[in-house]
Amino acid sequence: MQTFDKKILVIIGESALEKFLVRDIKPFGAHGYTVMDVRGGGEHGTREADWEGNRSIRMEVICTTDVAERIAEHVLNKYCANFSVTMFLADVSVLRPEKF
Amino acid sequence: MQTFDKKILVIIGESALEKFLVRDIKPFGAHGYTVMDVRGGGEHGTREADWEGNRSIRMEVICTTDVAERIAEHVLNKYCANFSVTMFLADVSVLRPEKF
Amino acid sequence: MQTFDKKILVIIGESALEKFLVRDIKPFGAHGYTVMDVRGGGEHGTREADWEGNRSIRMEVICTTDVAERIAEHVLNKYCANFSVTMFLADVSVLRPEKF
Amino acid sequence: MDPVVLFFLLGVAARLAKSDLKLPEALYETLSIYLLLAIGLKGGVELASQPLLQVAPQAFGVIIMGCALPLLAFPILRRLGGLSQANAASIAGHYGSVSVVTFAVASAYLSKSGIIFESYIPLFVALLEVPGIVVGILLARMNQNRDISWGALAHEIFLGKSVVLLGGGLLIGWACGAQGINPMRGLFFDLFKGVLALFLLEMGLVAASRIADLRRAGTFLLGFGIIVPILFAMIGVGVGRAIGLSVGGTALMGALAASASYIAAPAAMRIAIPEANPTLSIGAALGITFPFNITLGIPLYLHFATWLEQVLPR
Amino acid sequence: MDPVVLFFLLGVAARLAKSDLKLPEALYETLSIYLLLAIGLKGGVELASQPLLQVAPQAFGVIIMGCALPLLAFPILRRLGGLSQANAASIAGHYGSVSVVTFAVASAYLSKSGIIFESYIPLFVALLEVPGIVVGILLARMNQNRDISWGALAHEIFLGKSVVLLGGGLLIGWACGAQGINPMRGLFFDLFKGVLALFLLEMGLVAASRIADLRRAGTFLLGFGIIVPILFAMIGVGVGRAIGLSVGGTALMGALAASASYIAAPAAMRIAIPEANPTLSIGAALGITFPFNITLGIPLYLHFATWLEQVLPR
Amino acid sequence: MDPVVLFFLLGVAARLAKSDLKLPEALYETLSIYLLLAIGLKGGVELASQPLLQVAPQAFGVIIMGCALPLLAFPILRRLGGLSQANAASIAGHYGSVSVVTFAVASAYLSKSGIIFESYIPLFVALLEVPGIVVGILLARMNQNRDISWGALAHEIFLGKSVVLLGGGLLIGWACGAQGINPMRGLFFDLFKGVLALFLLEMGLVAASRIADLRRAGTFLLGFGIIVPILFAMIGVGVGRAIGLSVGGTALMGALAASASYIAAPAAMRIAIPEANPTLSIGAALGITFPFNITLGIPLYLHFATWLEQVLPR
Ligand SMILES: Nc1ncnc2c1ncn2[C@@H]1O[C@H](COP(=O)(O)O)[C@@H](O)[C@H]1O
Ligand SMILES: Nc1ncnc2c1ncn2[C@@H]1O[C@H](COP(=O)(O)O)[C@@H](O)[C@H]1O
Ligand SMILES: Nc1ncnc2c1ncn2[C@@H]1O[C@H](COP(=O)(O)O)[C@@H](O)[C@H]1O
Ligand code: NA
Ligand code: NA
Ligand code: NA
Repeated sequence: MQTFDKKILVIIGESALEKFLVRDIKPFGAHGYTVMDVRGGGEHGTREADWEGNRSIRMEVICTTDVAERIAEHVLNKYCANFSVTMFLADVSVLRPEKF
Repeated sequence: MQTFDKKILVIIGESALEKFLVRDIKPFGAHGYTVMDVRGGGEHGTREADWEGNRSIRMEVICTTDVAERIAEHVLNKYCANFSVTMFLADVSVLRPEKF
Repeated sequence: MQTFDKKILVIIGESALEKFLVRDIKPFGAHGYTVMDVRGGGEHGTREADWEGNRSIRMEVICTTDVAERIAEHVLNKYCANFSVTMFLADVSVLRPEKF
Repeated sequence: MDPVVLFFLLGVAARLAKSDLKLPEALYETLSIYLLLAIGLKGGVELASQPLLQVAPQAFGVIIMGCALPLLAFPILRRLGGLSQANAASIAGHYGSVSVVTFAVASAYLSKSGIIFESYIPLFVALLEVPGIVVGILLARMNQNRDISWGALAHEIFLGKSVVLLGGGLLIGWACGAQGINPMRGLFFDLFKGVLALFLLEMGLVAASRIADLRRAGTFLLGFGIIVPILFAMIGVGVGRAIGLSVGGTALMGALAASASYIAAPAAMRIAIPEANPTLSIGAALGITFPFNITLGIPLYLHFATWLEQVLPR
Repeated sequence: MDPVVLFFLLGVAARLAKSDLKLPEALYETLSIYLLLAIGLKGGVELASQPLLQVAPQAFGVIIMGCALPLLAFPILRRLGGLSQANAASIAGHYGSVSVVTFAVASAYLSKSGIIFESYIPLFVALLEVPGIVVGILLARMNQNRDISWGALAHEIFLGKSVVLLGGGLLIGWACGAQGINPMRGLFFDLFKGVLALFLLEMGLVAASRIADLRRAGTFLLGFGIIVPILFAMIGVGVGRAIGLSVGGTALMGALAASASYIAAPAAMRIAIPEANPTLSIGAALGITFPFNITLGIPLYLHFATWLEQVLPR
Repeated sequence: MDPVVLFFLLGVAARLAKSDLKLPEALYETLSIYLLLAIGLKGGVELASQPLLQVAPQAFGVIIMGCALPLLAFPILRRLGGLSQANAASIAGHYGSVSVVTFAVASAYLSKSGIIFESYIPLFVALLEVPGIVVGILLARMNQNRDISWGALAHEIFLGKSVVLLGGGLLIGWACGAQGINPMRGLFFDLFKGVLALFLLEMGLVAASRIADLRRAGTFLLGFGIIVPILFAMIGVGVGRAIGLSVGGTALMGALAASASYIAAPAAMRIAIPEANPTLSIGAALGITFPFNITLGIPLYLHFATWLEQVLPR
């Protein structure tokens, strides 16, 4: 079965960022995204999702390396200074390259 | 620590598919699966999980490359024509190879 | 864009383990973690999250290979004998290496 | 206008204004489970004090109607709408089935207007859910050599959330009667109107986004979603009268016929007719017909019923 | 049969028929939080109007029973069942503790039958939750040189959801009395029966799947899950009578003794006796004993109580 | 002490004792949606029976107060607290706005004490939510050449959950009046006190963890979170009296002025002043001020109001 190499960019951060991330990624060439509600902890303390201000989301975007890196850089510059955000990239392979 | 290479197959799609995917993967040799509720957007528009018909799930199956590819192909042929589905594969390593 | 190689350790298991895992990982040098609620099935049967005793979580920890392996070994020895647990490791790249 | 409808409009307004307001998934789920159970229980309790033999023929007429409606909708969708067989069949199935919440709003409207109706009509709601869906599926499979796995389908249709809860509620209510259910009044009866309002707030949020989807899907369905319910309402009113219901009951039959299912049908159709595009059926049912019915439709259908009563007194 | 039990059967039927019906996790969680709080509050309010000095000795007797029951269950599980020490101890702990919902169904049954009982018995429910679990853990650790971290365990046991909510409710109800709680009646008292019904619907879904698990686990536990509750009920009835409870209260003590914990015990045991297989304990407690108790058990235990009253009048 | 406060303390205790007790996110969300809607509806119903022309000038005075309070808080935070402009402005905004639940507890306290108050005051709650936030944002932007995208901000502020639900409830209640809302009393009015108690249980869990956060953040805010509310309460009492409210209404104005927003403000500030550290504002508002107000503050503010009435009779 033929597969094609893509990148997955995972952004974990405050729920308040969700709508901005959804809005921001498209112009960089992302064709889609998936979001889930999570909880966790890191440098900025634990975020247990026990009330509005304490919720976190995890967004994953499957795209080309180039798009992934440009989105990552954008998020780093625009949000990471003031918001709790964690990002990582990983290699994935897909069956329908045109989709991503 | 010795680790063993496996594949992870991630299938993101409409919640309506969950029970069918759970049923379908076993015969291909998958030993287990994990499902979570997600929301997202893609070619078929945004699925915000705001009512029954609008929910999405994300299933991950850790298995051998061979099993992963056969499941992926099955899903592609059986569901991708009519359902919103996104799939990708990635390399993972595990400690207990017999488990997957 | 410069990226740095790290590992992601994913631990899927019974919800009862969550607080112990959160407690255990720090001493091994993990700087953070992300947890989400999941359901699934494997050798120990299906866990449909339909009541307290039947819930599962999925924890991911981004860290160095060394930390990941030591946590994985710890979990394997301490919990896998008596609890439903699935673990895998994968390669990821991050922008802020000092964070993980 | 009934307050519950204002909650719907609040939801629509909030969504159109892009408010962050969002009801938790679990709440939506809980409210719909509650409404299905409560309506079933109420109907069952009333049914318990009815001679079944008198209700049976009425029920039969109702089922006939449920089978006929999609057969009328299908050609309209196919010919006038130029929709594919799958899409036409799926939409026909949605409109052949019924919306439990539209029924709830209609009953609230009648009660508010002081119009009495046969209190066992929830039985008809339950009976009307399934036939439309089955006929819709048959229309999709028509002249296709692909055969249907009726077992799986029956499962989808009869064991879906709404049939189980509505039917289960009916049975329990019928088995226990008013007195047995009495200790549960506090939850299932006294809170009903408020829960309905809350659910309509959520439905407003949902419906508003569906309209957006639909706009992309062309204008035919916008017309279909308003005109066909009116036509169906006339049929429903006629049937209601034919089976000897009161004016109120007749109006409710009109509202039921005019309503389109958005719980049972979408779930069943997604499995039974996967090649149909759910955006179309849901867009029309939730985005057009549901809002039209609960705001303008229901009063109109009551007019039909009262008019029929005048021109054709018993 | 009490309507609430019909909701349980509806859930069982839906699950066995593989219906898609599924209550949201958050709803299950919410309903159990509500039930624990409401039962606690109710008991506390009643306790406020009791001379504590009269209740104290009864409470003492109740705690003794809670410690004794697992000691009786353990050898049965070990010898007759041939279960490992860990499994036997864990199951003994589940059956030594109590099921709050079984208690609620039992009280509903008595009220429905017009039988009065000591309204402060929820205090005994709270008192009975813990001892069985503690003894179960001790049984698991017996003749093992591995030492127990009692701190962590006490935390698991006393700070678990059910003890905190039931105990907290008792305290608040006791502190505020009937009048203080009055403005909350609407939520905590008037809705109680309906919420119980909804919860039992969910429990039906859950229990049905547990039976499936259990079938794999052999037949001994099927018998154990029915016979031991009956034996325990006799003991409970005896104790109830011994501490001078009314016939109703005595029957409730029987139901409590017969019931097996499915909230406090599973959570605590999973941590304290991880080597025990939860499928066994839960399968028996939820899959066999709970359904048996709320359907056939409770009426039977009331018979025990009335019979004892006759053969041994005060 | 009002029972609802005991629920809060139960939550605090459970959390400090590291209990596993955790209310589902969806329940927290649902309870706050309910409270906002119910308070809005109640106020709207009362407003419907008021001559708006008489309320208008009062409303105007209330809004003035809402704008003034953050201007008073800001220099204290900046000078005495030595906080950054962003943090000082954000916290000032939180304290300029109001806490709907504090208002609910205060009204419950007054009713319990048999003190009447203007029943349309929920209108003032809605009016007080926004101005403080707007002024807070302006304070953050002051002498910064970075310009503000007011469109986006207005959206955040006016279309946030709490404004939409509180305002929407007010409008619906006002439009339908007591009679129209009556069928919904069961849900929105009869359950209110109980739901408030449940929500306070959750708030207790949340507040307890916030204190922990705050401890790391230094001691100034601990003092600020108690002293400033008392000062603001005096101002609120004065304003209440100035606009001619009864003693009860005056006390409520004190409680509103003293309260700090933990729904509307945090959401808006996170977007509008991202450089501000939410741990500080939330830690103070939820961890210090909220607990202080509902336990000691409210009775104190009532004293202020009654004292003012005595020294300065009408
Ligand atoms: N090392 C890590 N591994 C996994 N998730 C992390 C890690 N560090 C932080 N996170 C997640 O990212 C969120 C924000 O991280 P931080 O800004 O470091 O507090 C946390 O609440 C976690 O959910
Ligand atoms: N590029 C992408 N990255 C991550 N998730 C995606 C992507 N495209 C689609 N998805 C997910 O897959 C679902 C179905 O995708 P689609 O069929 O493209 O609408 C969407 O609702 C998203 O949750
Ligand atoms: N092959 C697999 N792929 C993905 N998730 C798995 C797999 N096997 C097990 N799991 C997850 O790990 C949990 C415990 O696994 P087990 O101990 O095998 O029952 C299951 O409930 C699943 O959620
Ligand atoms: Na219809
Ligand atoms: Na027991
Ligand atoms: Na204030």
